[in-house]
Amino acid sequence: MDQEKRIGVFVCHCGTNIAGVVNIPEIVEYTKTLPNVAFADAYTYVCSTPGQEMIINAIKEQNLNGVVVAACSPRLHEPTFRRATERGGVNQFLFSMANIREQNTWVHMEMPEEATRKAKDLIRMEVARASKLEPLEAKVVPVEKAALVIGAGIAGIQASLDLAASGIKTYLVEKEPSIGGNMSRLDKTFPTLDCSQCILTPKMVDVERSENIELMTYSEVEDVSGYIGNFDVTIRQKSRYVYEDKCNGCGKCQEVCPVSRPNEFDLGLQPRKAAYVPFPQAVPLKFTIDMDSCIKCDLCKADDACGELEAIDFDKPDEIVNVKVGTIIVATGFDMYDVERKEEWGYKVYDNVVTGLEFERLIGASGPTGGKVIRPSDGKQPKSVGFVLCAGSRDQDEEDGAKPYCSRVCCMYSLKHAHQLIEKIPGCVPYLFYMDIRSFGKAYEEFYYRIQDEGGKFIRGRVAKITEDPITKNLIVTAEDTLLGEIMEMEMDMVVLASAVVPTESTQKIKKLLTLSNSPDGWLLEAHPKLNPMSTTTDGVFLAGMCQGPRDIPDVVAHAGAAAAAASIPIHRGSVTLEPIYAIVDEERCGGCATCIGMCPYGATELTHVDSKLIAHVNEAKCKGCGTCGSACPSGAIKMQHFTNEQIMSEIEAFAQVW
Amino acid sequence: MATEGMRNPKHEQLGKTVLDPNLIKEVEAHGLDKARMCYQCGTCSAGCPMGQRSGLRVRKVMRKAILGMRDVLDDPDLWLCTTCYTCTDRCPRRVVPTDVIMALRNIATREKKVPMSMIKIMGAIYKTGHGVPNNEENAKQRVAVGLPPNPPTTHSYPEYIKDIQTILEVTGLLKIKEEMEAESQ
Amino acid sequence: MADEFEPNILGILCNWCTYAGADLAGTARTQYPPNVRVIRTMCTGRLDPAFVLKALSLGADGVLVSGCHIGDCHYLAGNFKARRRVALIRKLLEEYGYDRERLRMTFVSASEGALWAEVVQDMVNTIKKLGPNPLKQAGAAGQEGAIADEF
Amino acid sequence: MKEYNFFLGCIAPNRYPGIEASAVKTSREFGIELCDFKGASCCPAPGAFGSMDINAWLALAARNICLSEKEGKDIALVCNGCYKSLFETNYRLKENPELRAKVNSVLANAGYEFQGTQEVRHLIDVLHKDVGVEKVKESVEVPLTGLNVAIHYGCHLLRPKVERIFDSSERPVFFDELVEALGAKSIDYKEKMMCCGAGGGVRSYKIDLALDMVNEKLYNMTQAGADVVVNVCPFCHLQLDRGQLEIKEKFGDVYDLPVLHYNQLLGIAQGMNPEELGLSAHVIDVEPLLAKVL
Repeated sequence: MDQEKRIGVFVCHCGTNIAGVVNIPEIVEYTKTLPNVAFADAYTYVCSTPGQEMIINAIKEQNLNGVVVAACSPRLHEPTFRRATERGGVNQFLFSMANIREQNTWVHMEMPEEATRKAKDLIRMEVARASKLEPLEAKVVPVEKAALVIGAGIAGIQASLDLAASGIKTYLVEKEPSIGGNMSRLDKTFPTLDCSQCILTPKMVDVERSENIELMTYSEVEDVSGYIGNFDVTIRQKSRYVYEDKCNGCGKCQEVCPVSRPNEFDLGLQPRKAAYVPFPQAVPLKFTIDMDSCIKCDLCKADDACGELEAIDFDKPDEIVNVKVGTIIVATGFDMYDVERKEEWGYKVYDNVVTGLEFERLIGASGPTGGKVIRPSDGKQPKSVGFVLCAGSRDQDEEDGAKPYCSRVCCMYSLKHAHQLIEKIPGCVPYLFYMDIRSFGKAYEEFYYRIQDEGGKFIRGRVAKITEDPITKNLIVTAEDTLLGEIMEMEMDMVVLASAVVPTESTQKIKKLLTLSNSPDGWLLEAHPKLNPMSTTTDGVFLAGMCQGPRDIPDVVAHAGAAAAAASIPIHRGSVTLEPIYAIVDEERCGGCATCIGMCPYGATELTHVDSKLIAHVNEAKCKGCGTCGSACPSGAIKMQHFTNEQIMSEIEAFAQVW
Repeated sequence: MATEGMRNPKHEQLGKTVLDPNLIKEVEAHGLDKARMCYQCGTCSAGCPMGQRSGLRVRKVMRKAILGMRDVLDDPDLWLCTTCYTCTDRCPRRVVPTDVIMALRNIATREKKVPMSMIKIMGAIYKTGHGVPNNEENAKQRVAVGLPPNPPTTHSYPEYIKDIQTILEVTGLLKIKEEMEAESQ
Repeated sequence: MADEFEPNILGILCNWCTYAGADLAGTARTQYPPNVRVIRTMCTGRLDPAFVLKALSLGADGVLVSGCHIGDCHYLAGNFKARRRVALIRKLLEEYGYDRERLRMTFVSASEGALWAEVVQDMVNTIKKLGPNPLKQAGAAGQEGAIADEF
Repeated sequence: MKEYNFFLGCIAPNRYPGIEASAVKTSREFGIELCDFKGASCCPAPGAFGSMDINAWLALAARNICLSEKEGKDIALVCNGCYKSLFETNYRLKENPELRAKVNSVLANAGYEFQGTQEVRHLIDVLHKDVGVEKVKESVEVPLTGLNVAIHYGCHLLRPKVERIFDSSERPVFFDELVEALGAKSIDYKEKMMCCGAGGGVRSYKIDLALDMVNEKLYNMTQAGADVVVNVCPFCHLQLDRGQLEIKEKFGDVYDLPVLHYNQLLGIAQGMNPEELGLSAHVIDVEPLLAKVL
């Protein structure tokens, strides 16, 4: 071993978080007796500037070559103390941390003696580990000057525009034929009553016009490998059976096409042809042929249709595109809860029960009824409409797949729907069955005031059941007005279920590809819910919009902007320092048995010839340092930097010394 | 604020709402660990078939149980629930309101506030093992359809009745029955 | 009560999931027994059978390995390999005269602080039932090289 | 040949023996033997007994299950009330060790111990899952074509859904399938899943309110053109049948809607001799219905 180890140990009070439970002086005295410990001291807040100064001075004065801090979790302040160690002149990887707060004092508050003893044990283990640490140089890797955005709803659009504006080449991948996402399905938006298309389409056009954005619609991400700064992404561009460069969006193919299908964009309330665009303002305005429905009658290829443009080709294959990007933003949005599973409300059993999104299409100008709200059963205009709030939200019934969280948008869009009805159908009375009206945003409460002022009626009670009058198809909505304590059985012409928002199915595939995880409610898990809601624990992967949790459009745009900013930082810096935690093969010991090859999911290990001997070799760039190959190697030939066998074994030995 | 002298003794009761926080714990001791989680949405009251034709409001029973208003145990409406469990299947907080009502009835029974009609049913079971015992006319009906006059239950094997009686004694139900019958004389 | 057996359990936790879950139990102030001392590795895939044998040979009463749920591994498949190794080591332990329950692998995610507290409580109860490490009873624990520790 | 201990309860054997007789005979058609269940007692009535003391209710119900455990036979029954007492007790004691220990400590005084080795099945569930709609259709001798049947599912059969094994508690279809297998038509009517009003001890505590509920159901059924009400619970059966007489006396409404347990309807369809169906025990005369069908 190199020169004698002189380790400095700094025990933190963390105010009363640690000092309030354990006996700090007793711990410091004990620490001084440990082998290789040259200096031990305590301070109220070691992570503070004076605390870090204490470390730096101690290194100089005591000529230390190793540092251990006993305080909070390394996941919190390891970077802080590594920098302090470096500034003190010691290699930052000669630093180690004992977690005596989150995993000791905070969880053993009523057991001061045991917590003190455990703190001593944890410090003894970290000192043993520090004694075996070796200096390492952080790996600096270049960062590809490009970013990938998955999903082109308002979140993906906003993120891409911000990235592109900051000069970053952005690949925007959308699985639908057009960008716009759920927002393009809305008619008006609360609380300003802006028309959704009017504020969204300009941004969609900006996306198409931006030379920094390469837009890939009707495409899906198939595979992602690599790491921050160097992601290799495989994208499948599903075939539209139309050559995008040749198609000018004239729509003649659509006119002549004899096949019609329910349009997914309109939730099936309006037909579309086999050759179609989801909605008139689609971006890109390129037609797609739904090959499952197309009967190959060739009418669309005829002269009076596509004719000489020759944009249509029934045999056009899917295309695979590979791109290299530095960072990735996931913006996969949301779906609606399958409210049919709440049988007591009779969705899909009674004609005049619709969901909030279906109501948006009905009242939308480009919708199936040209914006005229009608009852599906008889086409008449409803004079009384019931709105069922919390339809599947704030509901613990897992059997029905209901969601425990508040979906945050339904109160406000139901108020908006109520306003639109009062405005469009004179004499129509909207009844909102609510538990709490959550009007928390800017100008939201004023909007609530306005709707009540205009004549919206509010009944404080969750709807228990809906039954239908078989002759008139009117709906009997039963709820208790809990403010009066009376059971209301109200006959309504129509009912709108403000159903919950839920994570999309496709997000699960993306989650696996990017090794993300879910929070208990099923949305994607952020790095920190309060302080870092747009990053993830996978370096270089960020979240934008509803995929991280329910939020309305203003919050989605703010979140997407934050994700774009965070994602652009490594790219603008041009390089990123990676922890030098990777495997190295000791060529003398390696017998070429290739056990390690099978262990590595990243293909970082391969067999190479070194003067006629077959030796395993680790590609530093690909290796992520998980250690799976290291501990499988039968001849112990693989050394895991910063987590070597000696380091871990010394920790175990220290652990077992019951003093 | 009424000045001191002004208060009429009759009004002494005003403002003396007595809440017993243990009531909900007693209810939850009947295997209902989430009874306190009700958020007063009214789904139970609205869907209750008995509520349509009586003063029974399941939501109010839940509110009193959670706040600890023990007078709910004296409320005759407590015994109008037909235990159809419609409210239980629809409750978004899964508090099982029907079983909360049953638990409150159990507590009321121990405080001898149970209707005599229930006590009568227990009496029949104590004597014959059946809540609705056989009778002459029915025995004839049984023979007419080719069945023995008495079913192979405790009616044909009365030696099992003593086990039922033991269970009723051990659980303390018999004592309540006897005391209530004595008091009602 | 002083002499009541308090097991000394080694925890080997993966940095991304269970270690973060244990931190979450801390921030939520979820109390649980103090018997586990944790070693942090980047992944449970880093688990080497020698670590377990070394710990038990030096008198540890139990070893608790915990990482991401299957399918959530930050390195895709590290926990699959760890699960297989733990199953293998448990068979091995029986040949050394140890009860296999002294080694256990659990799956706790970064958002399951409460679950981590339950896992520790359950492990402590199990080891208390099994009693101290047999080597400790026979006084043979702690000798260097009780099990070949070079590779 | 699958053998079950046939749990009778109280109202089937002691008020409507035709239900017991038809159940035994019709099940034999499908190779199911409903054997005498010696020493069984009241289940005990879940509404009345559960309201007084949950532990006594569990113990008395478990006593019945223990008797069947000693003979190593599963239990089959024909009443929703008995189904709640026995199925739910069996389910809970199997799932919850502390509860089982508590109940066993009560049972020990009477020399019983719950093991959790047997299943409790409602006969309608046996017919739908084990026998199957096709086999039931094949067993029909006298198709009930043209008969408008108003089905009354009953509450304890379906709810609470968490412990029950049927498809849905809001819009189930399995009972309708079994009725239409006999050639009859299951008609839809308002508030079809509503309670008959007898449960929870309300029929004995506040008969007027209990009758007001069944009055609404009978009104809805007749409005929808029902020829007969079919149920799978003798207590609902009594409420629907005897209830019509009490309603006529108290409120003056007259329906004359015959009431049959499904086993009786199945018996008619399988060509059973009407005397064996105990129709004379019914308050509302069933003869006119038979004339329409036979």
